[in-house]
Amino acid sequence: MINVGGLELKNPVIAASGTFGFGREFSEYYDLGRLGGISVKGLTLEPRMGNKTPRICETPSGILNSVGLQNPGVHEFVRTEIPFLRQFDTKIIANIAGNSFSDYEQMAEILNDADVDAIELNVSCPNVKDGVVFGQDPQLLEKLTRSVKDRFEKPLFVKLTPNVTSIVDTAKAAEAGGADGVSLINTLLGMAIDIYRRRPVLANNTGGLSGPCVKPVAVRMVHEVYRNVNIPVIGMGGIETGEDAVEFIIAGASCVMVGTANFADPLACIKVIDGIEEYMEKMKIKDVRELVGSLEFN
Amino acid sequence: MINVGGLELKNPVIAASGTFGFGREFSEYYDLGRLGGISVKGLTLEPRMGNKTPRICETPSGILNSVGLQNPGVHEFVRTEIPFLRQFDTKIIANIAGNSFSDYEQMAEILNDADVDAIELNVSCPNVKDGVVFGQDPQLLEKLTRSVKDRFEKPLFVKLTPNVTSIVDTAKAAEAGGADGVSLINTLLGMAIDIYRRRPVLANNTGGLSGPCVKPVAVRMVHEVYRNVNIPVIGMGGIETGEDAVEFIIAGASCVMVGTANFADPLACIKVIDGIEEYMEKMKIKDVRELVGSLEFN
Amino acid sequence: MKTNYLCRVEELKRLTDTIWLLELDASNIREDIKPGQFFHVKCGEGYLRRPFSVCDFKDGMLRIAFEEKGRGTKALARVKQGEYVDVLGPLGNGFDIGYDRICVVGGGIGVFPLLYLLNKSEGSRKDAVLGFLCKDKVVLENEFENSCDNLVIACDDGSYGVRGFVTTALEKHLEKHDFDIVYTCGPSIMMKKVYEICKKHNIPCQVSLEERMGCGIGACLVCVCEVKKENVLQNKRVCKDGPVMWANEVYYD
Amino acid sequence: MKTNYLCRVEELKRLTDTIWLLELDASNIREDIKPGQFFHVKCGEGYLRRPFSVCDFKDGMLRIAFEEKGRGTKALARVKQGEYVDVLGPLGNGFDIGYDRICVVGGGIGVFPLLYLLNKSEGSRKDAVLGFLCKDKVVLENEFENSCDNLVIACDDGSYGVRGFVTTALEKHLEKHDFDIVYTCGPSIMMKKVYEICKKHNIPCQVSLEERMGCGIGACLVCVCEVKKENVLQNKRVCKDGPVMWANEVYYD
Ligand SMILES: Cc1cc2nc3c(=O)[nH]c(=O)nc-3n(C[C@H](O)[C@H](O)[C@H](O)COP(=O)(O)OP(=O)(O)OC[C@H]3O[C@@H](n4cnc5c(N)ncnc54)[C@H](O)[C@@H]3O)c2cc1C
Ligand SMILES: Cc1cc2nc3c(=O)[nH]c(=O)nc-3n(C[C@H](O)[C@H](O)[C@H](O)COP(=O)(O)OP(=O)(O)OC[C@H]3O[C@@H](n4cnc5c(N)ncnc54)[C@H](O)[C@@H]3O)c2cc1C
Ligand SMILES: Cc1cc2nc3c(=O)[nH]c(=O)nc-3n(C[C@H](O)[C@H](O)[C@H](O)COP(=O)(O)O)c2cc1C
Ligand SMILES: Cc1cc2nc3c(=O)[nH]c(=O)nc-3n(C[C@H](O)[C@H](O)[C@H](O)COP(=O)(O)O)c2cc1C
Ligand code: FES
Ligand code: FES
Repeated sequence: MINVGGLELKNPVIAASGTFGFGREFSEYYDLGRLGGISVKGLTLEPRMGNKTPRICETPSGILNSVGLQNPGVHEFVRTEIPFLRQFDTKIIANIAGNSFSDYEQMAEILNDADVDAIELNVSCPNVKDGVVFGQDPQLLEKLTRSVKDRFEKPLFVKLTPNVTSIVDTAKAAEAGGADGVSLINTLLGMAIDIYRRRPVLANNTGGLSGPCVKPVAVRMVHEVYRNVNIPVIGMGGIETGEDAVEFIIAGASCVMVGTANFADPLACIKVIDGIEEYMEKMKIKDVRELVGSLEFN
Repeated sequence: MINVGGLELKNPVIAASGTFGFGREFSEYYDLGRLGGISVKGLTLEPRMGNKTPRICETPSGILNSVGLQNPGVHEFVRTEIPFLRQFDTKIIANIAGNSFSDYEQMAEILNDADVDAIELNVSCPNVKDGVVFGQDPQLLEKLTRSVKDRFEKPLFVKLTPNVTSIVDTAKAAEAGGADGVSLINTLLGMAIDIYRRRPVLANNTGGLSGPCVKPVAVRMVHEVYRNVNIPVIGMGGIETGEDAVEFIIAGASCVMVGTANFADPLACIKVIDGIEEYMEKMKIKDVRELVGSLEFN
Repeated sequence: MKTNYLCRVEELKRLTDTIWLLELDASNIREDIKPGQFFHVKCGEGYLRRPFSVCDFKDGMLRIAFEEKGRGTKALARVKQGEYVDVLGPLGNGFDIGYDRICVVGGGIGVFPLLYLLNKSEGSRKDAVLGFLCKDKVVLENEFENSCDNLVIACDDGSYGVRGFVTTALEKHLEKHDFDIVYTCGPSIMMKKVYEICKKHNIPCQVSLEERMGCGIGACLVCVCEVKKENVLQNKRVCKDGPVMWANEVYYD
Repeated sequence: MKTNYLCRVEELKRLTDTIWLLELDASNIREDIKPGQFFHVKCGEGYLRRPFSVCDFKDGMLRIAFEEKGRGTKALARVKQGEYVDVLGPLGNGFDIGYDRICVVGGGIGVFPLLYLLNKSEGSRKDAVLGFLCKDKVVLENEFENSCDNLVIACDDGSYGVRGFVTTALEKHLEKHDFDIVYTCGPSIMMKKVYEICKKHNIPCQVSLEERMGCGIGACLVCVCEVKKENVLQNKRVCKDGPVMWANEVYYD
């Protein structure tokens, strides 16, 4: 068992939010009980239809997406998705997004009364009132984290955006606000243009970059944050194999999330779990916790 | 001819700094006079040996590098490299880096008396005194830009780092400081770990990410900056083909730079020039200037 | 449990300058494959899989016809006999079969899933109205000839079959023949027109949609289309709830 | 003007479990190819080219021997006869030839450039001392046999040839024979030892270095090594100023 900020995981691999729905489709491919946990599709207070299509675009070694938080709303999640997920012996992490303090606070209260194991705070959305993105402003982020923490008793993770000058600053803000851990990275803001139509490929114009292309940036950020905060770090960004996961763990991640890789291979999470095991056997490492943050600089 | 902030280019393709040396090696592959311009290897006031090796590491669709500004110093550049480059009918852009205002100012004065066509200010280095990176602090950047502009009469471009929360803020700072244009993006800070040695692959631990993997981020930033400043934008980041270059131009770049692609193909710049021509013929566009910033949002 | 499959390439045939027919040994696929379903195929180049409809499936041999367009299909057009292709599927909801008199209407590369549909349909009358840009683009004519009772081919430029759009040919065809259902696949603008023609003739119509996909299995929500059911607008996933939909729900007014 | 070349694959032979010999039709390469020079090769997978020494070049046939290790070499080990490989070169500075009595000392995959060096050398005595981990790793024995006057093979584990490190074998060899130059290529620690042995015997020594490369042509400065010339420490580019260097300049003290 790995303890990540109070959340007990059977292994260090969690399905990343937005790439795994509520697990239903993947449950046709393997027993979801094999996963450390599932971070569900980003939830909002009210149901959302999301953005127009195309919502995806392939890029060199990655993708841009702009789903726009299509989801059935937190109430429907509690009503129909939690009971489904509870059939499996895995942890349920509710990924929540809002445009105001009040959005987040209400969701935290609803989820506090619901059967989830943790909250992951998606702070890549702009605060409608201030216009700034919550995750890009340390002060705002600290306040937001605290007010969610005050309303939710179980572990709270803050998911950091990489679109900042210093991710250490926002990680520290989350820590100061009482977060039990930080998860990173969310997607990098990007754009692709159809040069024959002279318009962005995505209907939403810009989108979030993910997949192997972002891995070097993600590993660097995970390590920076690991060195500078005292709460656990959940690492992600381009993980496809056990080796990739081990890279994040050595950099400082207590556990990892697997996102875009699920698209190319529905069994990706399982392969990552098995790959970590193989590495540990080969290297004669008994406990994955020995690896966490074991990086030494040259 | 394309006028980019006072610099007249025969075509919109410039070799990017640090990937092209001082042109000597590539002159064995084609006539450098075919290029719009050459941004030379980053110069410092004194010669520098650079970092230890390994200085490069392959990543998905890109590379990490940490050359560490190995260069013969600005004096040697003036003495031996300018005369060499002047044999070719192309523009010489001196890319300069420093750790203090004084470094930059002295180089600007030396180059003002030398036969270069423009300066490109590399501001990704930390200011030794303040510890912050020049290019991440708009106020510092504006001041630096102004003090170089005061000492250098020809066009001055500021090369922006993508490792910021808002590249519009630093672009505006460069504009306010008197820059004749901005070039972007420099490399994204990243890291790769050798999981069998549990050490970073690069001797310098972290490095700069470049190549096709960064293109979506670069295109997005070029467009953001184009919309928000009134000086020309020089676009780069992962350009390999004429189509890639056109994507940047439609996003708002007046001209482009080709960097890492020179490694995989020494003729990359020529192929980009030809590829832009082909696109223009196919689309019946007479003048590349019609394309600049012609993007329409969905 | 579902999984992806590695299927051996038996043959890769060039049908036109840009269209290829890939024949895979799919005897390891135990699931039933319904007309209108698709496979999500790893193409060597490119990070994402590419969706392709089942063009035919018989005796363990899976046929996929595809157009060489971008990165992925260019790589797929280079696979060699004996190599293995990683396919995920069969995916999605297929066509509703069991109608007696059916007519399939296809445009361009939209004709592919209609061949398997005809092969799996057992009604008293099976007609096909297919449209192509020009003679050089006509594909699988013999196969369609063998799989239906009445084949009409239209070419926009009149270089083969009847001159004009497939929708014009369909209008003429429906004046003379009656059907219990029309199935259509092709460019969106064509399918919409087909639906309008069907509406005029009071024939139910199913369409097979295209949308860019991520996972292909219903989890990521990148492939949605808006449909109107009982007057409520909702997002349906082309990969899981489709690709086949009822035309009146897609082209609601 | 220099350029890259597309060379047809004539054959790809497996030499050991991990070592391959690639034979390319390089008749389109007009430049002279010197021993010790290398080609920078596109490998299908991977963004950067990979550097490989010339193992042999004769009658327009370029031979490259390589070990299958990571992404790039794995892809290269899958090329098929008749396909084309994109090679850039010949690059770098080769070995100084023209000495009368020469000895080449190679370790593992470091032996490859030494074969071509022997083939292009015309002195009165050409010896080769080659070291491998074990019998299964011994490669190109016949070729070396044919190309030199005296071949000593050492295996670390004694499973073939003389037992022990190649450097021990060299020490013994130098006790009995005198040479005008020693050329060496292999792991850095081995080459350093070879140099020290040569120093003791007062024989000039050239080494062929390895370093991760970007451009391969001297422009990007990622492949540097420190050398000491006339007491001044300076960075030399392995790709352009090397890969062959004078051992005393690399292993300065
Ligand atoms: C359900 C379904 C069934 C299909 N069946 C067939 C078929 O039987 N034969 C056939 O030739 N084509 C079919 N297509 C279209 C086919 O998927 C695309 O032509 C193909 O994905 C293009 O890939 P590429 O690498 O050549 O293009 P690229 O432009 O390199 O592709 C880039 C990305 O865009 C996606 N994309 C590009 N065009 C389309 C498109 N028209 N539809 C969906 N995604 C697209 C790709 O999948 C990829 O993710 C089908 C599409 C769908 C959705
Ligand atoms: C001048 C020179 C000549 C060489 N000649 C030969 C030869 O004849 N036969 C042979 O088997 N090998 C030779 N090598 C080593 C060979 O280049 C590497 O084994 C190869 O690049 C590994 O590529 P990969 O894709 O398998 O490994 P990966 O680990 O996937 O490569 C990742 C990156 O690291 C670089 N890299 C990895 N190992 C090395 C290395 N040892 N040296 C330089 N770069 C490396 C790769 O080029 C690539 O850029 C030579 C190296 C140099 C510098
Ligand atoms: C299609 C898609 C949808 C996503 N939706 C969410 C979301 O709702 N909430 C969230 O916090 N992150 C979301 N993400 C980000 C991922 O959880 C993850 O942080 C990111 O993709 C980097 O990891 P990866 O490279 O493994 O995909 C989404 C990513 C993708 C590709
Ligand atoms: C090996 C290497 C060295 C570089 N050195 C410099 C430099 O000295 N000065 C500078 O401004 N940018 C430098 N760059 C950044 C490039 O000029 C360019 O901004 C970046 O690589 C993105 O473009 P690309 O993806 O086309 O390479 C360097 C890049 C590489 C790969
Ligand atoms: S492609 Fe993922 S839901 Fe349809
Ligand atoms: S690899 Fe670029 S200088 Fe040697």
